Amino acid sequence: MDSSMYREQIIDLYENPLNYGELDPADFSYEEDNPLCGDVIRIDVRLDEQNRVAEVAWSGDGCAISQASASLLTEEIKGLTLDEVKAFPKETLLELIGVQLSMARVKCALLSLKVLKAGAYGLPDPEEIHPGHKE
Amino acid sequence: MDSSMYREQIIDLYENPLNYGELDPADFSYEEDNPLCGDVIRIDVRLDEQNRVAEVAWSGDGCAISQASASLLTEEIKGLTLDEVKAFPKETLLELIGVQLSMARVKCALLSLKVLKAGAYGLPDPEEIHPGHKE
Amino acid sequence: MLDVAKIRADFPILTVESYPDVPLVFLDSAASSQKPTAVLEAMDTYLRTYNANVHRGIYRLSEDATNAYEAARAKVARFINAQDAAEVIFVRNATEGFNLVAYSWGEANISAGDEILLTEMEHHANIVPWQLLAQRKGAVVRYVPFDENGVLDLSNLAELLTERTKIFSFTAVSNVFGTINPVKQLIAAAKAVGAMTMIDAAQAVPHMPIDVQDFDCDFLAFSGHKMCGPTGIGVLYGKRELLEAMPPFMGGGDMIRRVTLEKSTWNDLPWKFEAGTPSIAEGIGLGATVDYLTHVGMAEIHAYEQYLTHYALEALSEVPGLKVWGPPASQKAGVAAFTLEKLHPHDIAELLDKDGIAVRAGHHCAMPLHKKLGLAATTRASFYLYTTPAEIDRLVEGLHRVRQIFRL
Amino acid sequence: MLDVAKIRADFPILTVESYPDVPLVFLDSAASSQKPTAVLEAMDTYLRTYNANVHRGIYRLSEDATNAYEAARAKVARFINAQDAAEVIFVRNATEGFNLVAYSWGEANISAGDEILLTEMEHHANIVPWQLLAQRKGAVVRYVPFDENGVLDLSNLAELLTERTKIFSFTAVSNVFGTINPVKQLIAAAKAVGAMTMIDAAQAVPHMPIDVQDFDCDFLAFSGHKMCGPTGIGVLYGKRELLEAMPPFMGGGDMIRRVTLEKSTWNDLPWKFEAGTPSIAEGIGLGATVDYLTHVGMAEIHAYEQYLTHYALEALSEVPGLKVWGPPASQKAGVAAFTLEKLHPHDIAELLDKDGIAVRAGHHCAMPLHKKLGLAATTRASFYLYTTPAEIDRLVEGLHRVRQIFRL
Ligand SMILES: Cc1ncc(COP(=O)(O)O)c(C=O)c1O
Ligand SMILES: Cc1ncc(COP(=O)(O)O)c(C=O)c1O
Repeated sequence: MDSSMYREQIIDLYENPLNYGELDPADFSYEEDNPLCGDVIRIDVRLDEQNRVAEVAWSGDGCAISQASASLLTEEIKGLTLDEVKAFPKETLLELIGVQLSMARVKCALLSLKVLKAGAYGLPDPEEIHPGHKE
Repeated sequence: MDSSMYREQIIDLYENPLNYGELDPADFSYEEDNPLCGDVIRIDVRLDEQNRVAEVAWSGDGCAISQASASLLTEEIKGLTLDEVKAFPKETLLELIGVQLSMARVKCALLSLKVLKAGAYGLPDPEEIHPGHKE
Repeated sequence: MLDVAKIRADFPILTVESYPDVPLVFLDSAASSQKPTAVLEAMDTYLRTYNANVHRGIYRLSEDATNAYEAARAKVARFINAQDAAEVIFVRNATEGFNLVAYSWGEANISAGDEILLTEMEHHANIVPWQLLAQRKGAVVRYVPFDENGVLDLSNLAELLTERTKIFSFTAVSNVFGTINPVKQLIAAAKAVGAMTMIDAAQAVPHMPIDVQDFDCDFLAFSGHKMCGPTGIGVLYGKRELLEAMPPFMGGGDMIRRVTLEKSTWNDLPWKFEAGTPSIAEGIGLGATVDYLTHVGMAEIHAYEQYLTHYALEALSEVPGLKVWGPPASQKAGVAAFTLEKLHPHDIAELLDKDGIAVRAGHHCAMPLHKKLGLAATTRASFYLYTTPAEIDRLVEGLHRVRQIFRL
Repeated sequence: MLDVAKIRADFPILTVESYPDVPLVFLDSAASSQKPTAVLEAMDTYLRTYNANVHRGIYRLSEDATNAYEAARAKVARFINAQDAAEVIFVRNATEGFNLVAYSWGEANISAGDEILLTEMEHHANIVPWQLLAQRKGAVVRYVPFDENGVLDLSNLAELLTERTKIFSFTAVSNVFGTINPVKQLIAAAKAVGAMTMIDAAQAVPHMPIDVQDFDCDFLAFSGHKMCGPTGIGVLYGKRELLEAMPPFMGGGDMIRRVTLEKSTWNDLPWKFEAGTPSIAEGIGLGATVDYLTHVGMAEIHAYEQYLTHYALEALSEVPGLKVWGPPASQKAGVAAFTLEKLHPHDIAELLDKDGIAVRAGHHCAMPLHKKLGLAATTRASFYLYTTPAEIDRLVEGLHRVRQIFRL
């Protein structure tokens, strides 16, 4: 079995996630799920006076890839400005994950970034966009 | 060209149809068309006291096969009883036509028989069955 | 018993390698099956030697194409024992069959307050068209529940199936649990209250003998691609007198008798429901599919799959932490949807794929079923006439390795 | 100019004999075209080496199938210059495209008294769905007439196309007259009164470069099987914002985002409109079709067919008593529908078939057009990139023999 995809780091992060939890209050929070696989990720962010990420936490459920991705992303954005967060390139996150991903799994890997940016841009709760979403 | 299909008899009948015309009054009359090719055939029949076909006429328009078939059929049923008309086998008509017909053309060949039997059975005018039929 | 080695030789894809030196173990036939050479060749011969549009073409190619296409319909009719080939409507897939009935029969027969009865184990194909119909009409959709074994709980059937029920539409075989439902019993219950019946046979027709006259169902739908046949073709069976009375679904060429600027009248069955150029190559391919399955024998296929299912459930029970959902093998078709501790099915499927093992991970288009189980997804292995016990062994070995990688 | 000999070598069927020693002369491409080897092989390779259901399968076969199917969509989008592959909905055929719009857009946007504008030269596919919609809604269908040359008579357009007109749906190319309609002019006129536009491109996309952004049409539909591609696959193009706003047509797997027992929400475009397992092999085949046509060059194909049409009309004019319906060759695509004195088209087609010549006889799914001409049927010869002038000569010789047999 070629398990290079699931290299040690991903399994480690799956077992011991970084920045796992919730922040209340937070400067922005967002939660979204992928109904197709049941992955759900929530990210809470607190900013400092210069609009930099001071504290960040994520919570949720999902596959090893989406979980590891959330750990790596939240670790990486600490200290970035809000504008830098908004512009965070998905390539950077995929590099951080560092394994070859199939098309279907790229979606898992990028769910955390999608949630982060939706929060950073102040998007409305997905419930309003996709009614019946979070029942 | 293998034109055996269109043997002399069929072309002759196409040029000089038998029993062509209308009978008014008639004991039964029926008219139907095949909208797919525009063939239309009307048959009028007068019976004698023993319920045998005394006079028969057909009119209409269509391809050489359907026209020849109407000539051959009307010629053949003279003197038959109403019951014999109702039971007239389509195989007999196909034999009278005497050429090899493809599936699509068998319909042309049998239109006259369909019309004859509908009349013999006293079917309602097709307009009532297929509204918008004869406009 | 089937000669599986001989059967496997009929399926060219089974010699393919998933990755270099990793032979394919295809365990996703419930999603879409593989195709035997006979089916591929039937389509290829049509495309290479007598390809032409069907119906009313007065030249040899078109006549040959029409004959082959209509012969395929007659074969399908015989295969499911329909009384009449005119009761076999060719559609794209089972899904279109449900939509056709929901639009055509539904628009004419469903009113506000009427009830449509389904079950909680249905595929989305047998849920969403009825929900859309119910929304349009103000009707109500109700569901027969299943129990903890994935078996329909009929204890309250009398409350769900009443004279308000206009149609009871349910699956013959669950595509997740594999449950083989008591079709005849349920149809009898529906008839007793005057409800119509529609059977989702997408997972049944490929795997067991099906007789629509014995069922005495009003409608039944299935897909070609799950029964060794082509994509792009499926079947809606309907009783003749019902189909006759129904308005058309789609309008266009071939389904009309006459078109004027003011209005149109309809062709005879089955063409009334087949608008435009049909899936000709695919219809002809489905004819060859039915020939192939008939030649192998549907009873033999069913018996072999029963054996495989027993074998699989026993083998899988050796994987620690693995739970197969659904009833025991004796009540089950060749489908094993399972969970493995808290592992996400995507991770399981991806790791198995590295071993060449193709299984499906997800909700298998049965979200309500999964929601009731408290799961977002399961991993599903499914079997067909070409599956071998050795492939099931490879699945079990693969699952052991998944455990290792996740340090379980 | 095209190298026709080289092109003919791409089409295996062109070496077939209609009858022993009677080579096939295929002049019925407007009904359904022949397929080049590249298309047959693309489908065969899928079926033999990576056949699997698409979307969300996490194993190599399914990923390869999904990639190929979605790549085909992107190719089609580029081929018609759609802004976005999400604007390309795969349907069974052009006919389904019209039905999809008539049901989904129509249900949401048409009310009693609204007008739907068509033309008198439409194919039934672009008439019947609108008649059915109009019946459901109490709307009115109106028609732009054509003149004695088979050209749209626009002199009263301002009375037909008014602010009551909700949609103007018309063909880019008539499948009987061959008339190439002034699409951009008609779209501009529709926009001026705020009407939506839908283009029947079933006879246009196969034969000339088509650019939906240049047209600026709202919807456009065509079929794979008329453009050297497979049966069972066609395309509905729609502007993204319109498709986004439209309710789904058919319900089932793949088109949903989430299904609960109570209700469902929809997937993103284009999948919102593709319910159930799609025509996978056929979609992949359509991708190969577009590659093939692009490689040959649509402008080259159009130019060659213009040449053929001129040639054919001149050659046919030598047959006494023969009348070709429609405009002169300069305004016409490669279609010649004709009558020969009072001979019935069925007789003509049958006799030509004995010479191996495949033409179509009938109303070509355009009954209102024929009725206006006072005809029940015409005989139609139609050309494509593989047609040769020598084949047209054979047609003319055949017609002379038909005259002899009928003693004309
Ligand atoms: C102009 C036109 N529109 C629509 C169609 C319908 O195409 P299909 O039968 O593939 O849906 C055709 C072909 O028959 C056509 O020629
Ligand atoms: C039980 C059941 N019903 C319906 C369907 C829908 O089949 P298709 O996608 O071919 O329309 C499927 C397959 O996905 C199924 O398993």
